[in-house]
Amino acid sequence: MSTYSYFPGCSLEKMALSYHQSAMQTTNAVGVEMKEIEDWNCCGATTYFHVDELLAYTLVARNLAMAEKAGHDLVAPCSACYKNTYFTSKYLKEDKDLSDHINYALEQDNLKYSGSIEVKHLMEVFVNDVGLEEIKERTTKPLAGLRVAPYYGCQIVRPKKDHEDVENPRFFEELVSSIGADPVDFAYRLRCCGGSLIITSREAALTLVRNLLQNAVDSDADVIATACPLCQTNLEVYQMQVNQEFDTNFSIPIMYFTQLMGIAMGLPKKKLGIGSEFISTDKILTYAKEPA
Amino acid sequence: MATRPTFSEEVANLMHSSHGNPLNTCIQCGTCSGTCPVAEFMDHTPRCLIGLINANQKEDVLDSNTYWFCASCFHCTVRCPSEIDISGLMYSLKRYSIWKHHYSDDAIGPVFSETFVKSILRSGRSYEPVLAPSYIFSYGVREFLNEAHTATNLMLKGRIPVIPPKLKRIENFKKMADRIIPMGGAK
Amino acid sequence: MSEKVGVYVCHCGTNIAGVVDVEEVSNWAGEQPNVVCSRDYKFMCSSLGQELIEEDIKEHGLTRIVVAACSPHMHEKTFRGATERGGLNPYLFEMANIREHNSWATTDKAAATHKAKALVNGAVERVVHHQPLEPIPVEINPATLVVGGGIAGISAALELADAGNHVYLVEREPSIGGHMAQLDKTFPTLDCSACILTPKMVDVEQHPNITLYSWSEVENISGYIGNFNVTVRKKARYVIEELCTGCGICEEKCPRKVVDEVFEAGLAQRKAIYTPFPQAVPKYPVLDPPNCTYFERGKCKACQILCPTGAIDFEQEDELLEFPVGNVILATGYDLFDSNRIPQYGYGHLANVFTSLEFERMVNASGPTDGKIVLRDGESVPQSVAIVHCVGSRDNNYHEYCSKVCCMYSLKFAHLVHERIPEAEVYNFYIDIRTPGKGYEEFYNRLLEEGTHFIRGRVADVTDAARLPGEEGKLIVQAEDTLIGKQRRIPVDMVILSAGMEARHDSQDVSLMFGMGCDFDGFFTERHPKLDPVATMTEGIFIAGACQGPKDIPDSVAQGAAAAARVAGLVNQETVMMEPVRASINKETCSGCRLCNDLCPYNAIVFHEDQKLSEVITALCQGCGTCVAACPSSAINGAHFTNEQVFSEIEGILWDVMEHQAVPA
Amino acid sequence: MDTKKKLLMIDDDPDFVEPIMAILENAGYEVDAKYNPDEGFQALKTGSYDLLLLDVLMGRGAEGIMIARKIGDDEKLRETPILIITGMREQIAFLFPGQPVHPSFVPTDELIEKPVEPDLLLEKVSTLLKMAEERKAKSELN
Repeated sequence: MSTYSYFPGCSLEKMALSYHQSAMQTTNAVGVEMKEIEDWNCCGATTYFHVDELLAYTLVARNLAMAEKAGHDLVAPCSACYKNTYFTSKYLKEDKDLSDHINYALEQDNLKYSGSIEVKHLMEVFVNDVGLEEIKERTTKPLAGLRVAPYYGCQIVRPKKDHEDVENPRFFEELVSSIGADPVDFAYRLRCCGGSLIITSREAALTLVRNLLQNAVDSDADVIATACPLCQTNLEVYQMQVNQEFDTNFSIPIMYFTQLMGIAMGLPKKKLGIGSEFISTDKILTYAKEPA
Repeated sequence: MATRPTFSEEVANLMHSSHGNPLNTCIQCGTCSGTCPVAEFMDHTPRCLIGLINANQKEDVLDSNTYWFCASCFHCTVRCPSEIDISGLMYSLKRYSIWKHHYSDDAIGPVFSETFVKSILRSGRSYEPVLAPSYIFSYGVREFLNEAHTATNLMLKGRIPVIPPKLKRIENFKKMADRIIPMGGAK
Repeated sequence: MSEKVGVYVCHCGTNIAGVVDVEEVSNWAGEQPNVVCSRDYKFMCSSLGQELIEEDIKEHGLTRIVVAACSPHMHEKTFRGATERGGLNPYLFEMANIREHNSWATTDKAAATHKAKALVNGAVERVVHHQPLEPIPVEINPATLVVGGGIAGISAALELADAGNHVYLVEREPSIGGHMAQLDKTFPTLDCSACILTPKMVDVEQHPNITLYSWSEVENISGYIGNFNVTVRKKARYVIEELCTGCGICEEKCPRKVVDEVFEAGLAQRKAIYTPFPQAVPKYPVLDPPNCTYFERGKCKACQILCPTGAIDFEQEDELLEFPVGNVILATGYDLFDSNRIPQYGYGHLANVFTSLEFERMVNASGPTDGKIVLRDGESVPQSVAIVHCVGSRDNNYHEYCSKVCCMYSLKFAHLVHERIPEAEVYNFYIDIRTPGKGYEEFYNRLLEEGTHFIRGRVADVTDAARLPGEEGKLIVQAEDTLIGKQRRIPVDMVILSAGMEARHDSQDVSLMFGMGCDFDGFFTERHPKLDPVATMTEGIFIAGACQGPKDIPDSVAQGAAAAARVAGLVNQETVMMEPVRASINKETCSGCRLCNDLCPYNAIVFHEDQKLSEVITALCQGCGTCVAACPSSAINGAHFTNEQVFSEIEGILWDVMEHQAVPA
Repeated sequence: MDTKKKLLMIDDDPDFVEPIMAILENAGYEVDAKYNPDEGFQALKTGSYDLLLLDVLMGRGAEGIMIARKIGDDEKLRETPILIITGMREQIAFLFPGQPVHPSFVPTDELIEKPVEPDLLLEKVSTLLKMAEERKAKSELN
């Protein structure tokens, strides 16, 4: 059984608790152990970089150091946490000066980060480490006929330039296929949801959410699947506000990919956190059927 | 002897350790602005902002709302044909503006950043309810009601924490932050 | 016996003098043993600089010359000339590179001056051990190999053949003609590409001095200037050329259709046995076994049965041809940038996004749509067309360079759309319009008059995801209009991607085979970018056309002719003098171990069984030194790179460290 | 006279550097300025300076602290007295509900806050230079 150091991030504590629950259930189902990093702290989000990048690196490095101490690669389910952690780890590995300074701060918590671990997004664990074949095998109730818009968002692929293909990744689509659902051709799959703007520039953020929802509906999607708590919140919680602002009547469920996986694996919906959403997912659940 | 740096050099100094090419390699092609999801809300497009920086138009740059609209989606950065880290530039300008207090009193961006940082330094993790008051009063009545309604719904769905989270080793955590910015937080 | 060395330190304007204290270096050198005269001078390579050396040799009786200046690549020949005119053997000269290896590599003046002294001292220590050498004359075979039958190769071949020299023209595809044969009209004159190209192709075919091998590739080349040995693989055509009349019945009767990805850029079909286009040269068709029903299932043979002259031969095999040539011209052309590599432009995903080559074929009167501009459905006429410049060019993520031709052909496309669909709106999205050529800017002005919309902004993406009214069912091109500083979304029916030029996918292998250089982008490296653009660092190997860098037709033609002129010059000389930097084996000390025999990359060492000795064939030796280093009994001497010379240079360079160590003389 | 003391100032704000340089130069010091931490540290390593005037908030964040720590780790550079001049409290102190900037966390000799009183600046500079000389004399004695 492979083991990872799991860094849930602040959102998954409450706002996106269902992501956390479904992540735990699905990883467990495929025989992967997620050991939550003890006493982890916030990754600094994007806002920390506005004030002091060195401090932001320090925050992230504390989590990295604890994961390293445990001896496992770090896994983040939130795309923003993932991006921050991935790049901090990369910069610390590349820049000795920086890593000396950050480690000087970490001393205060009796920690040290030497850069010996990798940072992965939760989806990478499923796609690359567990493998789509394995997921297919564990799928007992394939979601045949369910049209899923795989919404990558930004930070799961960007600005990671050495990624297989920043402008045309296919792994999310493949994952959706592996649980028997149909990935729809979703033109906006890599566009920004305005996540970090929802508070500071509401109008801009709601416009982006509207465009995304419109495109998903135009491509006949039954559900938008996300891999990030900020995207989920923006697209779902603010759907109502979009409808009011733009006189639309969107009502499309936004689910975590782990929730869809869980359904397809026949896991109980309560354990996947289904029920805390604003937009009903009842229709989605009806697709899960054992193959005839 | 030292020659006084131009504004463009000041920005370069601010980005001295960034990971892309320097701003003066910009060919003004507009890929960033064509790509930017929020370009229509900005008073200057990202390309134009780089042009203004390279032309030392300090006031225009600092007065611009462009960098506060940047959503950190990194699409411009990965597409830039000159490999300029445009998102990194936006971060730099946000820092510059916060450090120099060069923003208007009703600007939400910097106020939010400050509130957020403060809250993390206090407890180690973010806690949504404390973030709200800082910006919510700047909204119009309708937005305010919408926001309040949304918050109530979140609360009912159990998606907002009631008690702020706190690290166990919060004292160490504060001391750690103090080594990066020694402001006496640890006493 | 002590030598009299003259040292000359060049300023190279401020290139060297801006960093190195040349006067100090010169004064210091003057104090070194054996140095009798030392000077610094603004430009040593100028005629006055060279005369300085000549006069000093006569006046001071100098016996050795050292010039500290740029790279020997640049001016070693120049100063050897000056040394010779002064009355010395040209090999009694040594060059110290204090520019590329020193002043250009640092801004630290003190360190640079110190290093210059070391390099000069190394050269002085070395040059006293130099020996006079005589160049080796080699005869030149008048025949020339031209690789690549595009417009550059055709031009080169015809020039040489017209001058009375024999040419072997080797072309990889079934027909010569290259990319130019695929084009419709050429900018800025709009003459028909085929009309001006076909006569030249026919000339090649009919020329008594040209041997054309199409559907063939160079497999191997050995030898050296004047005396190359070429092996060409003539791929099986399954058509007996001597019997084929080019009547076309086989092609007509072949039941098997396949998409023509090469000549028709995937827009039309061809047969399994085919000539790529009606004017193909040579006229013989080619059979393509993977797509042939007979090769697949053992049945059919329609072509063989119906061929009136019995020219189809399913048993035919590749042939290896060997022949000697004196010189080689490489004109291997370019590949088109693959638009699939920029997914956000939608090519391969959105039907009505076309590449420039697809559009060229479409507007060609003899192309798949008979010259009609239509959408992918084959019938709808676009009412709006967006032309996207700089696809794959001027972008560090793909190619940093400008592909040079795309602006002009994009303008030509816009004109052709206006011409064929007068009511259509045409949008050109550009970063800069580059029209540096005769009549090019005038052509741009013409397009402005024709009402083309020019939007200055590189396209961010092309999508079919409609958002605003009027976008339904269209392709939306999103870009910043940088002249007004606003993001714009232009809905159009058709998008054409002006893909750039890139080096041939296998240019690296080709450059290795011919023993010449290739730059980071894969283009062949010329001897000098300005003053010697068609020669390479390897004597006897020349380059022409887009294999050297992006180029349009006039430039390719000019380079083809230029390369031919260079070859003709050498052929006229009949002999060429070769560097005497060669290895030789001392018979007394050779143990006959044969270690060097296999190591020599040029097969220049033979073993005499009777004497149990190895010997270097001077003409084949390239002076690389591999054998010298490998010989266990130090029996091999590399002229101009003797152990004594090399070690003295090293010790000379390390003068400041050596002083402390009391090295025995 | 060549006994002029040589000072290096690392600060990213030209509006601040200019008047400070003028004050110091009028007082007979030779002053070099570098406007980013990289160039500043490089200059410190290659040049020989009697005193360093260091800003805190530069580039990515509090990089002045990073330089001060690096200097503390370097046996040779450690000898150079550092005077930190910072406006950090003014700039981001509201984020750090504590006391004024703590010089004791980094190996620095003195700390003054922007805006700077010219007299105070000159006094601190000369005191630090004197202390450094005494320290040097002492270590030579040992």
